[in-house]
Amino acid sequence: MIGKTTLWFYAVLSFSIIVLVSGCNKKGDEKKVFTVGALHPEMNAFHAAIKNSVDKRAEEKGWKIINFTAGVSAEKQLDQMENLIALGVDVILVCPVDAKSIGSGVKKARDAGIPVYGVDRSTVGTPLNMTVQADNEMGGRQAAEGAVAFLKEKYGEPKGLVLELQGDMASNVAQLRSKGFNEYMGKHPNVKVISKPTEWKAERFLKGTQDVLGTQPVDAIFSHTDVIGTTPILSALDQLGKKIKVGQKGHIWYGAIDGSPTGLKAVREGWQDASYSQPCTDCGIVLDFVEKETVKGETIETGPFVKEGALWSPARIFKADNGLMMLLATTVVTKDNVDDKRLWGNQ
Amino acid sequence: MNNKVILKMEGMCQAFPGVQALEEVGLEVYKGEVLGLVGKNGAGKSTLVRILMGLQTPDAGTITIDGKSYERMASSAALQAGVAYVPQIVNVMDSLSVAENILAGDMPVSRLGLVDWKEVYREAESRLARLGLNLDVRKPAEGLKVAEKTMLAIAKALFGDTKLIILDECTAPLPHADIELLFDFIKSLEGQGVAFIYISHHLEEVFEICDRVTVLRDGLGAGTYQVADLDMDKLAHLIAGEDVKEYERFASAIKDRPVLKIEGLTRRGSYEDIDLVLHEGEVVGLSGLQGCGAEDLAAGLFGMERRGVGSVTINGRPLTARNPKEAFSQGLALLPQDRNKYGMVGLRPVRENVTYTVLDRIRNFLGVIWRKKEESIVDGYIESLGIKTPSREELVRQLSGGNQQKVVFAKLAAVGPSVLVLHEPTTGVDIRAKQDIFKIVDDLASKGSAILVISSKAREQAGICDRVIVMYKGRIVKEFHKGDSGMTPENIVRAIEGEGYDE
Amino acid sequence: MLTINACGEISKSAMGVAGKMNKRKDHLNRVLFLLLDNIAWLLVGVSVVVFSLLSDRFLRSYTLINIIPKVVPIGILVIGQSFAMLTKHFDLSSESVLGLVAFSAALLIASPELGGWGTMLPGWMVIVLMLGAGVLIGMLNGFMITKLKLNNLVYTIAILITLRGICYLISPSSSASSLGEGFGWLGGGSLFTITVDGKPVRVPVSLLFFFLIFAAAHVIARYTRFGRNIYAVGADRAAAEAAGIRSERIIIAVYTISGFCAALAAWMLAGRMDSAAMKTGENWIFSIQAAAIIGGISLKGGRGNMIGAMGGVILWGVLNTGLGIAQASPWIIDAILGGLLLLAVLLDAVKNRYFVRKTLKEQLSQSQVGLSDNYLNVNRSLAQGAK
Amino acid sequence: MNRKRLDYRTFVLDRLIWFIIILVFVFFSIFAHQFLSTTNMINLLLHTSVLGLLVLGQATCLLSGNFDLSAEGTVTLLTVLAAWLMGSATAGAGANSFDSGSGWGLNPVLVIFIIMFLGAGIGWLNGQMIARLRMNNFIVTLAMQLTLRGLALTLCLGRNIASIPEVFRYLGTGKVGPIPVQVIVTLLFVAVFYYYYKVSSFGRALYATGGNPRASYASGFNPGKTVIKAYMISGFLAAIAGWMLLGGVGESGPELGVGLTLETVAAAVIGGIALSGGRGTILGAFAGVLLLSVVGNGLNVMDMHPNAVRAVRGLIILMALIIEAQKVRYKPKLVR
Repeated sequence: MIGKTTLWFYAVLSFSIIVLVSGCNKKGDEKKVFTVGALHPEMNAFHAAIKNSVDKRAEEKGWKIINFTAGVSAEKQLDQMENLIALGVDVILVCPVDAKSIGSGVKKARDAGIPVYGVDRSTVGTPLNMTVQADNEMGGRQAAEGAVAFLKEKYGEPKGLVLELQGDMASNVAQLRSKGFNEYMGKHPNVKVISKPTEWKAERFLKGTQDVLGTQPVDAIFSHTDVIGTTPILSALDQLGKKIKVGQKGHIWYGAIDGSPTGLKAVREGWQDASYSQPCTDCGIVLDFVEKETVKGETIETGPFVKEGALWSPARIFKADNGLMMLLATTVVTKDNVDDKRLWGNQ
Repeated sequence: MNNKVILKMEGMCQAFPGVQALEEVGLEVYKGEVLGLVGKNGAGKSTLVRILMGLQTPDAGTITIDGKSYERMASSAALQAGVAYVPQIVNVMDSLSVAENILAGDMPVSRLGLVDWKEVYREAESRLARLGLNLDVRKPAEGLKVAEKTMLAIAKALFGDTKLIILDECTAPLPHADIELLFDFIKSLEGQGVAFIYISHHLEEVFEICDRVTVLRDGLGAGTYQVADLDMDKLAHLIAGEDVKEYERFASAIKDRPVLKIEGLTRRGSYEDIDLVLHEGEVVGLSGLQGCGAEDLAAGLFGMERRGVGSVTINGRPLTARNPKEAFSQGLALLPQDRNKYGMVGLRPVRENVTYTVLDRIRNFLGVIWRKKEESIVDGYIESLGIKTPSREELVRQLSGGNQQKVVFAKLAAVGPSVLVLHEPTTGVDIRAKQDIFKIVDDLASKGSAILVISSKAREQAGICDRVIVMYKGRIVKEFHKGDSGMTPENIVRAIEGEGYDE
Repeated sequence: MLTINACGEISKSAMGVAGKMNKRKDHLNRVLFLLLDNIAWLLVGVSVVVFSLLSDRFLRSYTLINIIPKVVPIGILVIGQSFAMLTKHFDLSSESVLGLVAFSAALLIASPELGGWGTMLPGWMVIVLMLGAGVLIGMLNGFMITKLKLNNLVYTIAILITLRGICYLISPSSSASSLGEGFGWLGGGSLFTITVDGKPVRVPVSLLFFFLIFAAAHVIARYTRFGRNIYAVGADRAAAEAAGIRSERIIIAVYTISGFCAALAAWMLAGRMDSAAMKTGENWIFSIQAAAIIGGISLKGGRGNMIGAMGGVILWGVLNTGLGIAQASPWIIDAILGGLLLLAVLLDAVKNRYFVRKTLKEQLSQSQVGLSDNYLNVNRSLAQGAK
Repeated sequence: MNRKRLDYRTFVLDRLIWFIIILVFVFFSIFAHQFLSTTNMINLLLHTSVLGLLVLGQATCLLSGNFDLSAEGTVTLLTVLAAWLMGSATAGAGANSFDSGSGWGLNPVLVIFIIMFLGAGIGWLNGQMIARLRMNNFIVTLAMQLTLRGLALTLCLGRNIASIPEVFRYLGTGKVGPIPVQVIVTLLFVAVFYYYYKVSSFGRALYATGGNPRASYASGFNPGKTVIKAYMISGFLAAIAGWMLLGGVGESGPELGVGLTLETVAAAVIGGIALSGGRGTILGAFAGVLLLSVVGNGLNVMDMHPNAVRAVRGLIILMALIIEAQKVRYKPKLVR
């Protein structure tokens, strides 16, 4: 019920707000620093590594950086995109939760005159200025090659049962990893692949492994991530009595993408056959291209991109339907090269 | 007065588990008259009205309103037929304004189909003005006093075409001046052809306002009379009834040792200056109208509510219980009136219900209950109280009313209380079980407990009590002793109605 | 003024003094209640002040204009939820209704490359289908709850899980985007562009729509018979039925409105995001409840109004944007919002208890028992009886 | 009249959930390959363990007439806290440090005691707000869940902490013969609680409070205290469930435990615990968990898409709810 007193109440309230608004807007702009806004989907070790690498490069260049983490919610990420626009950043780096849903946010940033770059993951349907990401398809293919080699050795020919534990299929990273893996497996019709989505959740890695291995004779496991996946998968194998070291009889092949510290540890200890290390500590290289394109106004050439001494080199830059794309090669990590200091999991 | 029949109810029957609430009851109301409907608590008045308003479906009987007969009523049909009901406990929509409470369900709308608030307030004000009331119709109803809420409900009943208004004990919360106001108002409406059914315990009011009176007794009709042909004694006699034989207690084992002593106990707003002594083996009745303070006294003693100022001792030790648990340990037990609400946990078996009060005595240090001990206690009571149950594991709500009451008795008796307060122990209990219950009371008294029976059923009181004390408006106004010639049901009823108490 | 007073003639002078005191106290109470009832708007004011002090970026036109469009879908869900809560019911399923409706609409419109089914229906047809589906689901909920006498909380939880499951089930891919200008105009389009400090700022359609729909909700709640019946059912269902209001119908209608609101919110959200995913709307229900409760919609039913609920929604938006711009961690935002919800429930409980105590006190003070004049009378009558 | 037939029907109605479980079980053993294998049976029991412990707490609260939606928040916070306390490396130790623990490396046994204590403490807080301040139990525990999750995220910075000592993990990974320790522990808890609520005075108080709080007060119980105790039990069990979960998974994360609450409520309701309080048994609630697990595991083994599993589970909960509601309305008619 609105009485007279209530109306007065609203009147006073709105008046004071108006006074405040007019009072505050007079603040002058302080000295301008080039500001980068970065949108992360979540903050596990992998994304923290990416964030650190971007932070480091920005610091080197003397730029300011604002980080937001979306908690795996596409809607929240859109809100945060708007917040970055409101904060008046000069460039936005995004690692989308959902490759398609981020489109409207990207358009809004464009409208406000802010260029958008992709880091680690890209968009679908809406082009970005440029994306720097690991070659996820390559990672998936490398894993498939590893698994097939194992099966060949075991049975003499490529046949058997492989469990693929997928990430969140809303992210284009998981899609690409799955694509690379299954395309290669498609060439070996005798290998049957069972896919279980996990949405990057530890509990579901555990249950998926338990349920499938409890009932079917699985020969190999491929996990989309060893950041979250390795511990629960090994735990499940342990409970099933199937946790056997590499090279021993009855071992189930296990390979995973990312090359996280946990993954490298498992490789070192002989539980994991291979990890496909992503160059996430070098994703910050995107800022070099930002400087080149946005600050200096130069164009970026397509073609191979070589950097001496880097594990991911040579990378390739090409024009994709979602803007310029730079793919960094993934590194196959086995027991032989697991102690390489250049791997991000060892840094 | 014209003789057009507005309402006719014939052969109404209604049974509840264990009780026949109504049996072949009939009723007629003429246009422009006030019909009194009187009877003791549980005589079936409220049930009859609930059936009429479509809040309950009768087992048999027909209702005819204005020549149109109904097998069963729906509440909306009753409203449409022009029957309005002002209940004993007024349901008020607390968060809504006074005006909305009056007009709910039938808000005036403007031509756009939107609620016209100006019209709402105007209409509400005019209805209140017809009652001679001047409330702020824009204020929420939750701030209203109880009396105001009642007036509000009456104002709500004043539809433009209401033919019959049922007033159910509506004067109970009203102060005297407002009762006058209400009566004036009823008389003026009566002149306009509106009929009333007036339910009340206050016999004076019946004589003051009613044209005819229908008496109900234990679910049976006890006839309809012209008020002019009756006097107070006759009516009280009709209400109390004679044909049903009440339990009569002969031997009493009163010892001269006082068990419960109450001195000058006062709780503002509930009771005042209560002095009461209960002796070992004595059964004392406490009677009064609803709201006279007797219930509050029971709740206060038991620690369910604040007790107020004054001294209370049991066996010489002061009663300090602040909650039921402490009351049990200090030797006081209460049988609550509303069995379903306060007495028993219907979803649990008899065994558990009986031992709720004595769990402390039959469990080990881990809280595990000795099953053997428990079963022996329960079996003992099932036998000694004659509880009719298939087994001790039967859920209490499956039992009949009388047996439920016996279970509650068993629960209290298990404590071994020095003082047992019984609040309407025979509500919803059939006649056979009633006799059993009185026998239990008798036994407990002869074993040395002091028993206080709070009830407005005068005949029962006269039958089983050694003394009957009557409260009126929070004070003790009269005391009857067994053996005195004055201790008759009729005299008790009169004292309950407040005879001899003048303001 | 002829009010009912128990004291009668004798204590009239005493009443005068007490009356004055009561009046002052009454005034204080009114101010207190005004504050409690409008706590959401008060907090909006406070947080605006705080955020403008924390960050000079807060009071910019871009920020301010975009506060509300962010919470439009939540706001519409809050309307539906508020109607349900006014009748003392919950509709916890609305986030899943939103998710399912939005996602299936997106699947119907989007091209197969962008995650759709490939039907590529025209936008207007999908909008009609969406709203129809929302109404149907809501009506079904209402029927199940009233006719089968199901517990509304658990029933809507079960529906929440089921619809979300269906959402996951129907997906060829996890999201679909590019739904077309026409479809997205209401949720994501702009009315006109204003220029502030040389920069163009778009004014979104949804900003206007937000106020329009809350105005409509307010009119329904306050100015229609139906709206008042909702309040009556929530305040006291028995009393409402005694007044001839058919409570079951009202409850079914309320769930239908809630379903419709969910579908409308789905349209707005899909338009704003220009896409929908199978996770769209997941875990929103807490924010919706919180916004409604902070907005003064009581859990006890029949209390609260749409203006207050709007305040709750705007507070939600201001906090989200403000804390975001102040670069608070999203986890701290969650914790703050949870704390705020607790505060709101506490206030709700305090308000309800306060009313109970107040009426009790008044009952006592107006009772006839315990007043000295009565005391004299009784003594006299006893004396007479003794004679 | 036909007493024998009535008895037969009530017998079935009272044990409906078990009949449904048997039916579903038979269905899967026919149609799901390898469903009856030993490993899968153990898997099935594994799935019931964490949820089973949580449902004990939820059932306790529901029996007292209140919801506890905060249990999953308690699980999330306590698992993160436990991992954090036991973590030996700090977040700042290396740029990409994986173990963002406290750096204290507390003794696992001590940590177990700490989380149990905190679990009960959170329950106590819930109980105080609900019983003393009379706040709405549903919203209070909901808000508590939000707050606890916020705290968990703030504490772990969104990261997974994987260095869980073996001692701590024993509950989640250990085995006695072929049977996992967690299954034994859960079944033990279920048995103890079932028995204890049946024979103890606390059980009486719980059922009486839920069945009729006023009457329980008038019979000498203290409903407020009973409610507080129920929440403390729920919190305590959530702590143990968290310990078990963390042990089994082997790493803590902000999403550990999310979504368990709805399942516990659903399981309890399916198992015959009335939301109005005072009706149902612990064994029934556990049967509800069993049904959910059998269905989940069976569909998984049948290689149905996980998304379909979700939808089917929702439908089963809905069906069970409707059956339950109709049963309550139908049964009195039989008895009369």
